[in-house]
Amino acid sequence: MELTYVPLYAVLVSLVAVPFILLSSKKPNLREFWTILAGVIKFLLVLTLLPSALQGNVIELQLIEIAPNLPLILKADTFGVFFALIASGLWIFTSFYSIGYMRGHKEKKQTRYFASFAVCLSSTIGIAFSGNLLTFIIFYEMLTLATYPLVIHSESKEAIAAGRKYLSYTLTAGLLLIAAAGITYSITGTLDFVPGGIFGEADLSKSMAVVIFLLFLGGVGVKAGIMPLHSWLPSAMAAPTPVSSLLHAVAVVKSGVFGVIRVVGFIFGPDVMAQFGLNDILMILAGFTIIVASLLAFAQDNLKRRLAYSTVGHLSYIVLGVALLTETGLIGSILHISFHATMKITLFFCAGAIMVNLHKKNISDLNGIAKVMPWTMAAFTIGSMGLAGIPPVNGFVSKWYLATGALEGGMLVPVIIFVVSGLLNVGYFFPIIHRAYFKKGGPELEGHTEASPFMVVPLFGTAILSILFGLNPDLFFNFFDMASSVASTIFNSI
Amino acid sequence: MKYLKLLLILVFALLLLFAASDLPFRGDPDNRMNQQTSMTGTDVPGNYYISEAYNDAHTPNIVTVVLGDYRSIDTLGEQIVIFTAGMITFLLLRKRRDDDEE
Amino acid sequence: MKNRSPSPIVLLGTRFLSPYIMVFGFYVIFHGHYSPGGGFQGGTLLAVSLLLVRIASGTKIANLQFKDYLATPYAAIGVIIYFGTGLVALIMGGYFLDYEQLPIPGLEGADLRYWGILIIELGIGLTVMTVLVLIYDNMVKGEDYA
Amino acid sequence: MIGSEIPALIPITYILFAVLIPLIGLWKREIVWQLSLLGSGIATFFSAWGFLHLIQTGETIRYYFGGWTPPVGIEFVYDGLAAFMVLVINTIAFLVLIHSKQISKVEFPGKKMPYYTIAMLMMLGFNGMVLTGDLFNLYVFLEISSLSSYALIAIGDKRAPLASFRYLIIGTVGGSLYLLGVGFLYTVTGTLNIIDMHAMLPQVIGHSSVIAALVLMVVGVGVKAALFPLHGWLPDSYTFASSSSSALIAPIGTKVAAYILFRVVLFLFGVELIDDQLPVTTIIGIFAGIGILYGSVMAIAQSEMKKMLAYSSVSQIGYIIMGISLANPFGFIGAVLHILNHALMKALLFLVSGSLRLKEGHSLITKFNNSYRKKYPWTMAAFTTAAISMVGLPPLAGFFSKWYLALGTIENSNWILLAVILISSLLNAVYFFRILEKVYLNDPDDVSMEDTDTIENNEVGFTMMFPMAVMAIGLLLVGIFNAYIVNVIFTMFPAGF
Amino acid sequence: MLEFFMGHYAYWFTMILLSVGLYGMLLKKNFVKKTIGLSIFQAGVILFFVSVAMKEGATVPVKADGLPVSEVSNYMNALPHTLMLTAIVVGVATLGVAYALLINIYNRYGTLNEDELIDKIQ
Repeated sequence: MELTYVPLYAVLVSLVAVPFILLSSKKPNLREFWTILAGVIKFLLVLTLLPSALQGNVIELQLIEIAPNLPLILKADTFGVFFALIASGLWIFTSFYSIGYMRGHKEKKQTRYFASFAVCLSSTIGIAFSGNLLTFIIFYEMLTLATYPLVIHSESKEAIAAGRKYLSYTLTAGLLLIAAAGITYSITGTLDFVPGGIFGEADLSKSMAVVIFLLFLGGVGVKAGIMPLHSWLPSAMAAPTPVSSLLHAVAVVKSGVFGVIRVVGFIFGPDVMAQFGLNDILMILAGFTIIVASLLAFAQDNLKRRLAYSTVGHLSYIVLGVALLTETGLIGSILHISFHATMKITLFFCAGAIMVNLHKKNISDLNGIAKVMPWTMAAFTIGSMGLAGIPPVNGFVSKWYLATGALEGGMLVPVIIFVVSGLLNVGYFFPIIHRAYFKKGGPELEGHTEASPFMVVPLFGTAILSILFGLNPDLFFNFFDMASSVASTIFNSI
Repeated sequence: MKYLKLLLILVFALLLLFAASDLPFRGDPDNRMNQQTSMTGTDVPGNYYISEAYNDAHTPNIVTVVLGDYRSIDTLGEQIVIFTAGMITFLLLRKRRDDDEE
Repeated sequence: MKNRSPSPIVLLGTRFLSPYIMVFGFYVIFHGHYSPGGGFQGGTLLAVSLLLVRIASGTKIANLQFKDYLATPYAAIGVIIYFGTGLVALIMGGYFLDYEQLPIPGLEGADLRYWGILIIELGIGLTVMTVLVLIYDNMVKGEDYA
Repeated sequence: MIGSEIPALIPITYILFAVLIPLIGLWKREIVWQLSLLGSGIATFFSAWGFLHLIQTGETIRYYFGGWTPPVGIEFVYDGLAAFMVLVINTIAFLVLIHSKQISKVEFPGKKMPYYTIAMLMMLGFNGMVLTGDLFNLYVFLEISSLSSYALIAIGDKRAPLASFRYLIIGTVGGSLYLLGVGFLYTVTGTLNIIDMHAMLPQVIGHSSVIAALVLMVVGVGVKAALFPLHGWLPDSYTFASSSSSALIAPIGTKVAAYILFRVVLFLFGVELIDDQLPVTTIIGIFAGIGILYGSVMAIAQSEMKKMLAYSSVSQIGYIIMGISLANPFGFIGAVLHILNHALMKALLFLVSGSLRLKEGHSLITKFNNSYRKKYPWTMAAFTTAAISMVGLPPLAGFFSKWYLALGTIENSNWILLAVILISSLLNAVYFFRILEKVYLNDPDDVSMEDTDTIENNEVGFTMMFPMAVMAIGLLLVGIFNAYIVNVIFTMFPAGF
Repeated sequence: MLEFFMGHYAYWFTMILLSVGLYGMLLKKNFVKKTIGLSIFQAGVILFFVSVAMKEGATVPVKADGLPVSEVSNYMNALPHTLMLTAIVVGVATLGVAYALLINIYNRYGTLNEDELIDKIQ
């Protein structure tokens, strides 16, 4: 089949679903059917791109020229397909899960929820397939706007406050990104994503380079949750759990780190980064973030907030891996994008299931729930093991590559950071498991059983996936091959 | 505030006096606007009017010719300004008749 | 005001003066080609001759001389006279307001312009006169509008 | 060949209908709206035709009135920029006039005939200002448009005549200053034709009177354009005027004045000529920057929607004038593009506020609530589109003008103005999302608004919905296809770019 | 020096007239007086143009016998006079609009004094 237009279709399919979702707002089953259908189609479309992506060839589709010599380009290179695959794949799980969650929670305005959900996915896929910075910005802003209704979904005071915070952070980020893009354009005359960077021959003063890089970092770093730009993420936990799980484990934050890798690898390129010592800035920030976030996670009693802080920490793993500027490190961080997604989404699902089923938000009253919800807690255990980097769960693989990458680069500090933060992960996850399994549950647990299959099946499925990927990273989707090919294109392009 | 305004007026006056002191001498017959051809060789309107008006319209009053013919669109605009003023007083001051339709 | 009884001298004097001023106004319009003058000045004089009566003897009597509701259409007609002249020239294939294209039989270039100027001066005069009267009438109305 | 007559036909149309409306309106008062619609429709048609004709042939039309070649006679210069401008203002006026049908019944009953006559006359003045190639003729049309806009503003709330009178005083001073500047230039060069004078100015640029003339003209036109320190008349006028008047004047009037600034600074004098005498562009840029921030901050402080829009106009005008002050191709593109975008956005926003005033009787932001979402879904959708475009999020139109302006500032490496653009975008976001939150979200404080299912749809009528829909869609289309527009703008550059 | 003065004093007087008009508009509290200042201002501009048009040893621009038009120094420059005819008319129209507005304001507030108006509005 002709692949040229597949990226476009992949972007549009969930947008097309939106009017159907809106029209069938009175009939929930039909509405959810549209959602699932769009998700499956989108996933299959992305899947068709996989073989060509594995051979490393790039499908480029130039839409209208939106500004002179700044066309709107959709480019499905290996990295983009990789990201799109994760996002669309996990969307299916999330859709099933959110059906269970929303109905179990009797949320209002579910139509708006599902509609903006679909728009979010479209813009995420658009981010994945965007071929130049302008297209990236456009979808980035679309994502911001489409996420806002989800964050403020409950329309409680704190939700609206969180929404304001979210908007103020992300809109500022978008403006910084636009400014950075403008300066880059006026220096290089192009905004395309080229492996190895576009600043190659442009003469660039150190100060200017630092300024541009900081602007870019402000732009993508907010969504990537790099400290000190992270504080919207925990407060955005006011959103419904599926939102937190998909958006804050997959779509939004991963778009942020995706952007970081795009900027580092495809705009600046490793040489320019090293030449001006920009990676040091990145490394310091990331390392700081990892440690501080892990420590802050201890302080949280609300389960979702603890997960949020752990997300912040793990995102910085990825950023740190990029900042190493070694091929293995990059492989590690790209792998971590996908693996962290599976693990963290599992954990969020579990948190949501617990909340819907037992109406418990805080860790302190999770005593003995493992007896009530064994499957959930099993999945939770798997996920937290993975995040702590314990084999055979996939978290181990990515961390291994990150550490070896650091050693390749002859840097010890990152290794130490990885190890320490791994211990901290163990530190803040195992108390939960301990409470769940070994503490005596209170009387209120009587009469409760496992959560609805709509929720349990997805969360257990993701848990299984995490283990399978841990055993064989190349399973199904050849994540490992893709990651390594991306890394090699970036590093061997010059 | 009052003194600020007075200062503003003073600055305005001084600026204009300074600017005016650089204007060509008043009544000097060979000002640029009275020369035969301009710096770029095009006609100078003032002179063209004086020398050609009678041949063009057989009208001794040069001002009338300039008003009515050479710069007739100006005069049309002028008439429309007057017309506008009339309609404006109509709009602002007519006692409002509420015999509007439907 | 109290004591609205008008003085006959003012009434008769204004009614006596008004036609002469009007004649002078027409003279100024028509003689504008040969001496300072033209539509604006003449129109103002015509308006003066009307306003004199209006001020002296009130709107009721003045309406016998010039109906106030005629002011607006006359003003519009004055504009139409001017720019209709230009439009005719445009339709006859020249530029807008190019009097040499006017379809007046028996006249050549310069004379056509002579007559064209006269026509538009008349239009101007009509507009200026009626608009000044219109402004006066409306202001009088506006006074007792509150 | 009618294509070459277009520059004359557009003003002629407006004059014709400006005299037809009073004549017919006296005995058939109910069709004046249709007549004015017909007039501006024909003018829009002509301007669109002329624009296409100009794009195809590509040569500037110079129309000599009375057949006298300049500098003896007066000419209309119909180049790319003028054609673009005329098309924009006539289209906007046409749409706004459609919208004004409902409002005219409520806000000025029994005054339709003079109102629409004066609207025609104002459009005549604006078109003449854009088209004319003669400095004094420009003054005449300036006065026509100014007088008409004073009158249109005076129709409205109780305080409208007062605001209008203030505007009249300052506006007439501005006009007279412009005329004085023209006088200086005339004494020094002996001509009034813009093209002619542009050729002569290099030889006389040394005179202090020429520089004074430039200052006087910039100040005089700046009053009309509400350039920052001279903006005092604008907020009150736009706030207290009738909704249709402000919707008619706000998008068009200030834009045309800004366009005159283009003509004076970039076309008549030319940047390379004046900047070694007096850093005019730098000064304008500083004032524009201050104005942008000032307008945005004041807009946040307002609780009345129309006043907020008025202050945001002050800041948006700052963008256009900033584009002039940058004086490089990117800035020029950004400014011209922003004239189009802001005309669309601001017209749309004022129409929305007018519709709300008509339906709700007020446009107080503090009284907005989430019942509007159910009552006026489409109006609110249009408002959202305009708001997002004002904030400057892609792919809506507002983003691209800011994008080019930003490129312009970067090209001059003028980081302060770049920062100003970014900050003001944020401020726009603040004052627009404030309204959007009120409209789309339940207010957590009062539960009375909790369930909006009982409120039935109370959408505005077709004559009001149609223009708003057209403008909202236009914003999207301009954003997506703006490359074509920019390619057209490339042909409008003044000499020296 | 004297020649310079003779060549420029007319301009200076018009400039002073402009300043007087500006003074009236800025500092007078009564709107009618502001309007008077406005017309003084416009009169200044008009006088400037007319004084520019003056030419030594020339007569008014109406063709007279014995003064050939081919010799342009015989006649004054006609253009400024024409322009000022327009400017005068514009001034008249502006005055008309201004007084119409003033009548409106007076009908609504009963005063034309700026301070009193501000009091009435608050």
